[in-house]
Amino acid sequence: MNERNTRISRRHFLKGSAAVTTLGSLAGCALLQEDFGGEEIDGIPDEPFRIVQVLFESGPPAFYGEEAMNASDMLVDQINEDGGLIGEREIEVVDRLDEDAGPDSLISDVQAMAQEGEVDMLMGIISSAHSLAVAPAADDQQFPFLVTMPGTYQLFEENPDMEYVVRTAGTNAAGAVGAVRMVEQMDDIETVVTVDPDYAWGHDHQEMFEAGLEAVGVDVEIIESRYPELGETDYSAHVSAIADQEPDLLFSSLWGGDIATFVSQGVDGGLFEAVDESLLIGDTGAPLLNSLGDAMPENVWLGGRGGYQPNYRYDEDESHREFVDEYYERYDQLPGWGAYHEWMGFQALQEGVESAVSIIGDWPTGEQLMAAMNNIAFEAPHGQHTMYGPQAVAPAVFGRPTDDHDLPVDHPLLGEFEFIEATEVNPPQDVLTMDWVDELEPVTG
Amino acid sequence: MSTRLPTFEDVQIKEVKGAILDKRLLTGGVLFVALALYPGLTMNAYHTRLLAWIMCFAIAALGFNVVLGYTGLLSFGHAAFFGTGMYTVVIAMQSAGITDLIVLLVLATLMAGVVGAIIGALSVKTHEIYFALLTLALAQLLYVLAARDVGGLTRGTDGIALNRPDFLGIPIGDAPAHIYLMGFYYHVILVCLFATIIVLWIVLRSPFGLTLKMIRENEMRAEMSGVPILRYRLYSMILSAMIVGLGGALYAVVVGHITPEYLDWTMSGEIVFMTLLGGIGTFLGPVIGAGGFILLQEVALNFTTYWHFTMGLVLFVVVLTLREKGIWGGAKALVDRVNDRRDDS
Amino acid sequence: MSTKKTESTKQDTPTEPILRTEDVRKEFGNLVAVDGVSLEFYDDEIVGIIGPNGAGKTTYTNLISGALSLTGGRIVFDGDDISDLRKYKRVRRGLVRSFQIPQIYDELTVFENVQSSVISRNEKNNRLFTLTSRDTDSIDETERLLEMFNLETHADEHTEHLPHGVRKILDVAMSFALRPKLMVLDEPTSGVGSREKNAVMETITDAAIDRNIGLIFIEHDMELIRNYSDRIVALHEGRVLADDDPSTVMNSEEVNQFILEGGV
Amino acid sequence: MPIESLTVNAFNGLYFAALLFFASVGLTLVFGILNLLNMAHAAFYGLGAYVAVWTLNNMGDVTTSTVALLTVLVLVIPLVVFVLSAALDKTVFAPLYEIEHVYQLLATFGVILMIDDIIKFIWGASPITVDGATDPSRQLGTLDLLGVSVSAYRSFVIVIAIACAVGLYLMFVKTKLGKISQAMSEDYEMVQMLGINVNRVRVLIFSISVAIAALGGALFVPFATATPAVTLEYVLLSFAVIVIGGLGSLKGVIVAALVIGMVRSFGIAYFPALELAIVFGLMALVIIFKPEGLFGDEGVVE
Repeated sequence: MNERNTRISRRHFLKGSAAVTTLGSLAGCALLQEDFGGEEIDGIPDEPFRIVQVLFESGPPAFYGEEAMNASDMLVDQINEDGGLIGEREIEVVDRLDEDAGPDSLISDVQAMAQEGEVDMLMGIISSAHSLAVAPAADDQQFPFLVTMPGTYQLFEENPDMEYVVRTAGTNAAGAVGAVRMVEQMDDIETVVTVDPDYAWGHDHQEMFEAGLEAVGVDVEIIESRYPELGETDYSAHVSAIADQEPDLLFSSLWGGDIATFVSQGVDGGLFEAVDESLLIGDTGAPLLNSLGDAMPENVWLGGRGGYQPNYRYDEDESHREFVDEYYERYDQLPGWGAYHEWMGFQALQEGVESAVSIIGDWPTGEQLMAAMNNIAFEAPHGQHTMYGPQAVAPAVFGRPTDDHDLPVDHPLLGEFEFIEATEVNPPQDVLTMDWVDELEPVTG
Repeated sequence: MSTRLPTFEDVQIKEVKGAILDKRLLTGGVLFVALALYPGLTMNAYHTRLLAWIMCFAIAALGFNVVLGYTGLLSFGHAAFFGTGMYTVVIAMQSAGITDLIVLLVLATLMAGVVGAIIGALSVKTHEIYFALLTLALAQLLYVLAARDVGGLTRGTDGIALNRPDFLGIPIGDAPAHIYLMGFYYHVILVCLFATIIVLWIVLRSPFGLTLKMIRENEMRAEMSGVPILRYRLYSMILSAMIVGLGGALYAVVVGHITPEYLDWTMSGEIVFMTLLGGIGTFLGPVIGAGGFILLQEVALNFTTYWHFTMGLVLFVVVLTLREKGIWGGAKALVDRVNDRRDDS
Repeated sequence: MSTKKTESTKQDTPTEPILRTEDVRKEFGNLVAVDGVSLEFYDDEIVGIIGPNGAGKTTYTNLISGALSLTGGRIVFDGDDISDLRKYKRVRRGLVRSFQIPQIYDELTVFENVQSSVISRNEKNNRLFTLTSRDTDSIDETERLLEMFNLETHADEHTEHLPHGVRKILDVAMSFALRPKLMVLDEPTSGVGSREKNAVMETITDAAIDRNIGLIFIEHDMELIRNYSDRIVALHEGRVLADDDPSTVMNSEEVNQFILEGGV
Repeated sequence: MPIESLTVNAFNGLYFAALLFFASVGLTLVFGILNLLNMAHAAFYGLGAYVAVWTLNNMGDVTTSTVALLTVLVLVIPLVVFVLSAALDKTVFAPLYEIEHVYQLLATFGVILMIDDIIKFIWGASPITVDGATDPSRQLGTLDLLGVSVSAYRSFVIVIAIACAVGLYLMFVKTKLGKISQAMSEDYEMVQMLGINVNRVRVLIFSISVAIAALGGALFVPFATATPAVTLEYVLLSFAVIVIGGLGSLKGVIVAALVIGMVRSFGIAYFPALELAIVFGLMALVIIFKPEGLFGDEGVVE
């Protein structure tokens, strides 16, 4: 107990200069890097690298949590088969916290973990609102937190000084601005109806989409914006109202079970005959196509912040192919966005540990590890997944449903992929997202 | 805690009761000192935060029990007051630039009282399930306002982050989170809890408290004794709302980030759950209930993914076996029985 | 037995009546429950109301207490029109009723039950920061009332398990604690064993005379009515059938025809 | 406003009203006749949805005939739940009849939490949709209603709801069980004194009520998705329905379900911003201005 006290208070004392120290030590060590090259690394702790995950295990978004859990089980097994992180230290998921318990409980758990010192890292989280509450708390506790899923652009803009938090998911700007870029390329689009879930995710997307359209100066009018409740079970009233308007384009950031229900009831209500084109950007991919099957309309674009579609660059990218195959073999279904996000998280972790160890020649402290995950890049289905500081910048990828694919499932997947560079859909480092969107430049050429 | 009064016929009884009261005061004093010293002695930040969390909800549950236990009204809308307390603090800090903790707490308590007056005025005419559902519906409308960010103050479901308030002009808010909580804020909550307990203890034994019990026990009789019952039910709602609002305001700083979820009816359900678990028929039951609920949830969460089931089972069993006694009243009854047996032998 | 029985009938009393109902009516849909009842009551008399079931007795008392609103007519109490006054305000003016089934606070002690009435009468309900256990005024008065109604021995008991007769007395004591000018009692002895009935009535009437309180009581027991009333009002089908001293009413042919033979 | 969109919105409203009717009619009957406020009632709606989606997705190998699928939804699942709920009535719910409403609400809230986790334990937390092959809603396609094409399956659900309402009405008016039930709603003790086996009536009424909720859940799922959130959503909705309609009134449930269904359908179509507030606003208004609900002071079938 006493030892812990002194540690906590000393860490507090040092907190102000933490960033300087970390950078200093990293830089200093970098100079010495060659001295350590090829040598055995000392100081690798005997016990495994202990992760606690925070995911929805119950409540409406739990399906996302389930995908993430599946993927992480698989990835941890894979990593451990090769000996663990840098081939030396195995990973153990020691606990999973149910996000449904709410931020009170989560923050309290973070505190307990920080204090007991028996966990090396917190990983996951789905809800944007929860991330905004838990991430600063983890940072206060100087407890490493690898945020893998939520998209709110406010996370680092509101808490710019967090040193113990990185996020490997792209922000929702990528999806929304990606959609703007898609509209720029479309012909004959004059009227748009937006349908977004009635919470921050939905409102943020709608706002960025609308502001972006205005900024790039396309001649498109959003004639109506709808916000169905999260977890809505009956969209038919929305569907018939939209069908009535016959807009040229439908934009939606509905996700998970909501988008499946919406599209299915939309098909039933003739929605996709009434609109010419749809952009469904709420982290939608294989699970949606699986549940809709043949009923999936073809005049839609699916996608968003990242190329997380099983058959996107499946042949070209070996690691992606392995990930998809393994996942399919293990769970008899194709990975969805929750799974991909988790994959990105584990890649960042591996990469971070590797780079930290190679620089300091020793196993990194939590602080050093988090610092090492800043500004790295690693493989993703869409090519390089780059971190600007602690925040990943993802490109936008969209595709159209098609039955023409080689994967062993009998439902449609996407084809005709459109790839939009990360720099086209994310603000430059240190520019606030909404400021950037308001001044968005049209794509040249 | 006996609700009996000293009687006229036997002066000795008064003295005995006085002794009991002294004993209680002593116990309370010792408990207060022990709790006040806890963070400093153990330096355990996790426990400190857990205690702070429990105490905030203990205040809320005490306040809620004014309506349920003493006035006999089941409100399912108390999240409205808890959330109002929280949002008042954060909005006053962000929009009005008020950073003094005392001012913020007073402001939040008053605002919760205002919301309590509005919801109360609309609902006190109704009874039982209608009262429960009307308070639920009205509170839910408040939730919609916050979730849809009507008025642009709440930032919707993302919620708002909150800075640490200062105290009497001392910029203590700049202190690191640990030090702020363990060295200062925890004690503010502790003082507020004990102040709430003392004030409520007096108020519920005052003519006003007796009037609430009259309404609970027999509304018709109370009215036929010349009590304007609707007005007193409203007073009860306002008093209750203010205390719950204070709990919320205090909690806002502990959690540091406020979302509309604190206004949702499931939040009301948690407050009801806590109060009932502890025992609505006892004065201190709600405090025990808040502690029991939060600890149970923490344990169940760590122990099993099926923590909903565990909580549901506990609620079911407690309601069926202990009813208004709750775990606190049940424990007291058990102690009494053991003592009786000892006296017999 | 009342000692003032012969002194006061309305003909030879020069004082104002404490309560006057003028042509009061109550209709429930098509049913006329009270059909133009005009009566006067004085604060120094005990009036018994009789009538068969459905005669409108209870409806009439509910109109007086304000539990029901008038369809027509008006009610004057102590010189003021109280027709539209809320229930609790009538009580505060001194118009008090007790109930057929005792209405008491089950989870409070007998002492608290009575004290609550004393506090309400003093309109001290809004005192937040004084303890009732320190409120010597109300404690003293409560003690006196308990003594008066022979309830001292029960003072500290919770009322749930009290015998019915005691509950009845407690109910009345609580009404007396309100210092009414006029009390309306709905079957004060219903449910009380026949031997205790007289004792209950005795306690009530003694207290009323002692405190100079007018009494109106509904009763089915003709024996009690005859023994304790200064005057009897007979209701039938919502109208006043007779209103006179007990012997006159009891001997009236109509009353005999509609009420006394009606199987009461 | 074109006539077609009027028709479509009215149809949507009617369909939603049908679901609300299934979810809440049992709640009001159990309250009106047995004096039990069962917050967990809607959990059986959720349970019905899960049982249905699981059954449909597992019967593809046996048969995909529409008639078989519909039979499973309309008859088999309610029957299974009927038996289950009879067992539950004897065990879990039996002690609840003796306690005050407030405690009934809280104890049954505990039951919701338990049922929710049982569902999660069996079927997981992810939303489940009905496979295309065994989805009667896709098989049936559309039909023409006043010049508008509407889902044939949803029309079928509306018809079943109407049949169910008529059946309940006839049960109360024509059968002995119904008459005893009505008498019980007015004077429980009197019926008990007549020497009628009240417990048997109780089990029957409870199980019928719960089975109807499960029927609703089963019919709901082909057109929607089974998610763990369904239960809580319908807890609130069904309480809104029975309070607006008046506790214990069959007619009240029907009218309130129609009112909420229509207001919601047209409200969402023309005032989408109000969606979240519609049901609660309506509920608050009704309780404030007509606390006993639209038909609260009447008996079960008046």
